[in-house]
Amino acid sequence: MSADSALETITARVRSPFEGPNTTGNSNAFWTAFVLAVVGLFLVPAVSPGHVSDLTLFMSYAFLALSLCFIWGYCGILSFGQVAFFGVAGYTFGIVGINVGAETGALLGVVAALFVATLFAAALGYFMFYGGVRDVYVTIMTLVVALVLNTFMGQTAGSEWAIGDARLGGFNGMVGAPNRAIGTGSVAIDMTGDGLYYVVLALLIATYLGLRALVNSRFGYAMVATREDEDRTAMFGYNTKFIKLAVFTFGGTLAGLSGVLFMFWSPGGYINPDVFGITAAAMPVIWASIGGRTSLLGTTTAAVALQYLDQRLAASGSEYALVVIGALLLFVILVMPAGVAPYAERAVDWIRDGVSAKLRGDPESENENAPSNSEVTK
Amino acid sequence: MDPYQLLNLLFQFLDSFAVIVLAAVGLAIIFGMMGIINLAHGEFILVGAYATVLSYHRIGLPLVVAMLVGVAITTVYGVVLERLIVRHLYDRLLDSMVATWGISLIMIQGVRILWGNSLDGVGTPFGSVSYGPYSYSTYRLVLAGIAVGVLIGLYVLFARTDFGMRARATIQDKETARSMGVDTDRMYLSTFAIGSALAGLTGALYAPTRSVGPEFGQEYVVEAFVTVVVGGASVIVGTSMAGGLLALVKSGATNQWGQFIGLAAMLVTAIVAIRLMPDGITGLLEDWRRARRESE
Amino acid sequence: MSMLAVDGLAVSYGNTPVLRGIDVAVEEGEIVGIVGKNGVGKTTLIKAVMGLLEADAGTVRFRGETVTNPDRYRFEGTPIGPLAASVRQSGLAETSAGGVVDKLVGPAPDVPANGRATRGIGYIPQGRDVFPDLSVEENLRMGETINAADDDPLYDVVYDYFPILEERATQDAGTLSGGQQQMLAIGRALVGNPDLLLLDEPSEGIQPSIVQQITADLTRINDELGITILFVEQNLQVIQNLATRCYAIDKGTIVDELGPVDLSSRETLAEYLAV
Amino acid sequence: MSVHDSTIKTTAAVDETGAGTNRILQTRGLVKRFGGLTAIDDVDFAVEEGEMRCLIGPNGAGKSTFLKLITGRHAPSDGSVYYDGADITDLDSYERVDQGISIKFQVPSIYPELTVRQNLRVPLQRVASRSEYDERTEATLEQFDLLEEIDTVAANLSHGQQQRLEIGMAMTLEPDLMLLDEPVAGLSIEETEEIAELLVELNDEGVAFVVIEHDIDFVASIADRVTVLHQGEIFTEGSIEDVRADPEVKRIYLGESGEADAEERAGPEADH
Amino acid sequence: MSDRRLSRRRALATGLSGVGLALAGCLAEEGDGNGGNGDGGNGETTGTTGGDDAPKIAVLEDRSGNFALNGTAKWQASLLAVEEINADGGVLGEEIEVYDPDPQSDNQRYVELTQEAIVDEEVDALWAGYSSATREAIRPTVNQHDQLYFYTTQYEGGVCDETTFAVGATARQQLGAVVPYLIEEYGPRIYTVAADYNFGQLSGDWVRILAEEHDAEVVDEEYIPLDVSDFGSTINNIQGEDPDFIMSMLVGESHTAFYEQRANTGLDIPIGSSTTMAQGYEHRRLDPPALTDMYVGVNYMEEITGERNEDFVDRFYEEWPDAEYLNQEAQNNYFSVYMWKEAVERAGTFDQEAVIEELEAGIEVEAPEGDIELDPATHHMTHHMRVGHADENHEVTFSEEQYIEPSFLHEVGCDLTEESEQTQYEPGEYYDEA
Repeated sequence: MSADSALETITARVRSPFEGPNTTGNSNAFWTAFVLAVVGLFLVPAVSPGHVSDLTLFMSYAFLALSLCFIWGYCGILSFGQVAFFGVAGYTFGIVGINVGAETGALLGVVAALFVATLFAAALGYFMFYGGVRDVYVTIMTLVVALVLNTFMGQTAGSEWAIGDARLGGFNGMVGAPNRAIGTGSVAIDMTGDGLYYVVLALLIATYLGLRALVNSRFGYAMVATREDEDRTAMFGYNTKFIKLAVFTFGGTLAGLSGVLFMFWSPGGYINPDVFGITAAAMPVIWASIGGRTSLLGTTTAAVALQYLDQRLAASGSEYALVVIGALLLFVILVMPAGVAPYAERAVDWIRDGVSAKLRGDPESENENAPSNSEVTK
Repeated sequence: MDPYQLLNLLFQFLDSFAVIVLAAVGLAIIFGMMGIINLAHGEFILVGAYATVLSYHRIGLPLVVAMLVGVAITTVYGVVLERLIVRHLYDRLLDSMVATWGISLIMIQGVRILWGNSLDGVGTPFGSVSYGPYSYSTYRLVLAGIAVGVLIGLYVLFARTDFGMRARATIQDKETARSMGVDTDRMYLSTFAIGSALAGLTGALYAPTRSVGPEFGQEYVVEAFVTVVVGGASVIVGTSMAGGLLALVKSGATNQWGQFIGLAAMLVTAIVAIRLMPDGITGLLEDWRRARRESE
Repeated sequence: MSMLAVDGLAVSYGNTPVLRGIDVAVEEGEIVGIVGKNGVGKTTLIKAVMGLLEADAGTVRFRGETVTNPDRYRFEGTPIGPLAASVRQSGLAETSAGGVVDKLVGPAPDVPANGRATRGIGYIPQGRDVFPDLSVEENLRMGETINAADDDPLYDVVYDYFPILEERATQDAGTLSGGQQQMLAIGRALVGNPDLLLLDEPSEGIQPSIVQQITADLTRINDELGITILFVEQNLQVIQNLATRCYAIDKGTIVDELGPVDLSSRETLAEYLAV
Repeated sequence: MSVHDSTIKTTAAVDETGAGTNRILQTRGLVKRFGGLTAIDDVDFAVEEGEMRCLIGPNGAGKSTFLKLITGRHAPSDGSVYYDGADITDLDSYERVDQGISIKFQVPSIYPELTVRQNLRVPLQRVASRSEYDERTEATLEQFDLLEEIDTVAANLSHGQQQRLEIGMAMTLEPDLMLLDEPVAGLSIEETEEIAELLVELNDEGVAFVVIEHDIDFVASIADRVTVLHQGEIFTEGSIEDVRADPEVKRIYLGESGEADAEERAGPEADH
Repeated sequence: MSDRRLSRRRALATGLSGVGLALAGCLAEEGDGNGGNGDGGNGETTGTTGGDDAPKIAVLEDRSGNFALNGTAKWQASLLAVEEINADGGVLGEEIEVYDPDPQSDNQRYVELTQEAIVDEEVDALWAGYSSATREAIRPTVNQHDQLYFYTTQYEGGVCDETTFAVGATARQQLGAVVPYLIEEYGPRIYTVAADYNFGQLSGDWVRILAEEHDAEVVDEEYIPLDVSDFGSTINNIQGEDPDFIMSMLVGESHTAFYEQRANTGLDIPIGSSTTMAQGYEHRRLDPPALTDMYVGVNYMEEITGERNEDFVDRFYEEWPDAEYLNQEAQNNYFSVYMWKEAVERAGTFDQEAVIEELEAGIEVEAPEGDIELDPATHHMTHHMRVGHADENHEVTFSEEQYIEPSFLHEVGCDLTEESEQTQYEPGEYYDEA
């Protein structure tokens, strides 16, 4: 009994930074399921090698989804142009990688890509938030930025559009970023196949947990408060412009990371201006809306699930594939306005209540499953 | 620059102005009055174009009649969609974007399934005006006239009629408007119908100038959104001023440095305009108006 | 026949009941107040009478016509089996073959807020809520529809009461001061010559001098135009100066009815305002 | 400006109050124009440390605007704001909060979708460490009689509870100067009395207040001094008794004679 | 590759043989029903012959999105070829399965589906993509797996890749047919209007090279972003220059508006092109006289005369009665499927390396456009090039055929039989004029 409670204290302590009212899933049951899911994902290459490549790609997109969830769901900034940072990072990775070459090129490429994406987001964020651009205007402005990049990169076909050895390639895209391995000197990590899969998966889990900790931290509260009421929050002494800038900038970094991981997946290190297009730009918004924009896990899952579904429908060759996707979006928005996550959570609660009702007489287990709001903030 | 080239510039400006205004005005009404961002706006234009071309070719109606049919069908289509879907999205700005994106996907592919990848073209009427070595499509100049006419018509509708007054009251305070006897539900429906009709008109008018296929509407979307945002809250003033500004930049830059620079210049202007005028041109005008009132 | 009769009105927000069966009757020509402290449901009552909130139960009758009737919801889908034929004959409902109520034919369905306005109820919301970007004149024109008898709009009367509105006719209503906006809100409801005026806290946020003035104006409107008034108020002075009769409301129910004698007693009133 | 405005100027007693040593807040020549409207016109105003000052005046007199100039929500068109002797005119809102100014807005401005606990956490985490959160949250809620509602979503609180919560949140920051915009609007008499007691208690602890309020009885129950604002200018300043007794104030604002306010009817601006 | 096949097809098409008719009907049905899952129904029939090793090809062509207009016919013609082959006994006695998802004109989707085709479906040959951007998007994947890949669109040229067979006509072949012809007919002053991306810019380079070779001059050139559809300023610019003819390498639906606007403005300067009519059948879709005096260099159009082509067209429309047009690329898909079959049969195996070896040994095809030949060194085709001309009623006539080799890659020294490469050469690197 005492060993049990000691164990409980330890798990509670381990869990506590990741929990709080700003995230859903703050119970033992959730974490058990989470650990099982992670274990399941680690087993995929062994169990179902056919899904590794697709899952790698979709999980790379998940960082883009997380970036939007972070800035939109938690700070109220709806960027319709997160792909701008994705694409800028991808191109930067390619340009640096091609010029430096090999594993070192990939390493420098990653560093440079994240740096440039972050800087770009910071510059754009400063331009917008310190200039009083708000709400839906932020949304449209970010979209226009992505479209400008789309237009611009599309016409860089000529040989004059080269940075060092890297030809931008216009509409046809840029090819040849070294993406098979990353490292320096004699140390290199294989970034193909299963190797890449594990890298992306580990990063995704780390990012997810990191964001959970972040949104439940002091800064997380400041973000949420800014989302809820910017003026009020400023009157508690928070520099809300800076908070938005910081959030947007970090969102840019995450989107950039997504772009970099995409480049590692992309066969031949290929990228083209479609990444800035309006279709690409809409995808993260759709993931977040469907998954539930205030749920990190919901958005991530929606990104992977929707990309998978989308691809399967396309692979079926049916002419109704896009009709089905469109209808699904409509259905979710009309029937589940806050996205699937809150409903999923409610369904889980309902099932759990049913189970704990059956287990009645065992107060221990009931206690454990009780809504953990109060337990969390302690 | 010789006078002929000035005339070129003027015509190109009018041409851009017409495209931008006609593409944007329906969207502006729906966005400005109802807080719905209709990402399927391009597909409303598509409906107008398809209805026009199909009734012209398959039924054999005269072009003008076919265009009216196009407008009518788009209006009906808008009304049906409003009843079924859009009215659940009022006051849900961002959700409306995702839902209408879904509508857009369904419509583009639906049109493709129903009528294939392309419709037969309808020739552009009227021929051209010649001046010196140059000529310009008369029809496209007529479109500029129609664009101005639409703006004036809307101004009259919204500023001078009881309907317009009620519509504006509904936007400002829906609940109070209802308690003043306004059937706000019907008001929203009418507004959406007007927005749809204007989108249909755009489709009908441009069907003879472009190749009509399922992606027809997509060509207008970017310009429409940029214009609406640069224009700001007031539909008519905002759309015409933003249309004027963007058309000037686009046609001027295109004339001087080619199509790519023209397109890029327009987008960059939009970004700068939003940054300098977070409430759009209308917001800026509002400040001027207040300042003038002060000096009186 | 009462001008306004509210019977057993119940309204809730989500699962939280706010009104739990309110009975109120207002006779023609009366000025009736609803008093009670904050959060007891006064505004909810006014809005439900106006039709801006949906009632869960009970009815609102205006000049004898039932404008709200939540009961109609209860019968749809109800199996009535052998009674089906007689129900159908009664003309109250359509029934399907299985003896299930498909559609209620009568009594009349809910009249929405705009329908109640056109039947002659003028509404002056809490916080005035003039249309800020409409001109003063347009704001008044918006009120023309509150007109059961299709009389000519009472611009002369309104401008006589509130001359400032005529002076500012072309100005945007949003540029008026708070007191002027309150005058506009009253003028707007008045212009269509309504039978009943509903006022929601006319004194809130208005400086005391203007409050007194508006109180006097309302008395005049009632006196000269014979318009019945039902108002919600927390300001003790306004209640005393304006009301001929009062209902005290607490926790969603009517707890007392106050006649002139009670109203003259500051203590009795204060009790209900600060229960 | 009309004739009687000049008489107002003579009755105004802006800098002749004699106080001058411990001013926590002072404005000099403060002007705010919105387009054509001059909302605040050359206002010199000062509050002593630990003072309880009430600001009254007709609607549209510029009271809320004035508060927003002090908090930095609006930038003044002209003039300066001093806090604790330092010029804070160019500081951002949040920087002024760090100096010790706190505000409660006119419309209850809480975070409606967050629980009471989460609401309090926002200001709390600026001044307390994680381990103190629960203790201090409960202490504050105890003080503001909201302990039972600790896990209620703020939108579901009653109006009075929301008002109290907002004051509680503002007080959490332990300000030296607290600005309250209509703290008892829409409250019952009982609640109003409670708030009055609370403010007096906090004031006794040394917090200076600037309170905008219409409820003259409430003002009388708390104020050390009262400033009357009219048409963007300081009309008069003094004890509540003096102000109440001032016939001009009665005429423009209190209106106890019950006579019509001719000026308001004709419009306050002099251009008619 | 023999007359035997063609005669059998003719029998099916005309319904002379009762058995053949029944078979054809059955196949057509299956083809229709299988639009969505090409491997579904066939899986069982081939199960008896080859089990999991049944030969399979991937046909990734767009049936939705931007390029559906071009891609649909490519997909239809590929399936037609496969069905004919299967009806005729298959390849090496085995029926061919088809993996044919719809990439929806999305390059990212192409990459995913190409991977799936190669890794999961283990296809023996791949046909994929309309635009050169698509080709470039999937070529790394193709190269990574040494996948035999047929790219069938007419394109800018220059791809020299060991496993890729670019069987469409190149810019040099098309423009080489039409530019000299127009210089001869109308004069030496050329105005180039082209899509502002790789294809357009390289084609513009080729116009300049060809102009130089024929003592003509490009007086100005304009590159138009793909989503531009208002050409007022472009038309004014052309009028200002008053060239002898215009070379248009405009691409996509937006650009089609240029022709409408040209006609409406009364700009009657003739136009040469490598992109109109043969792919997007503008002469059918646009209202005459939009394409008056449009000259296009093509290796195939539905309208070319000759019994072999008429027969092909009949079979195509019998299989796909709702098809909109049988374009140049569709023909390329069609003949290249037969070309692959021939190579497989010569190799006696589906093994891709062996098949490529056979292809590189030189192969001749009786294509609907005429008898053509694969150039082993460059993996390109020697095509029958024609200049198609549309009159004011959009009636198309063809000038005399020329047999043009893919010479550019020879000039740059691409010889895949000698040296493995995976590059794309550009004219700018070899010609001063470009």
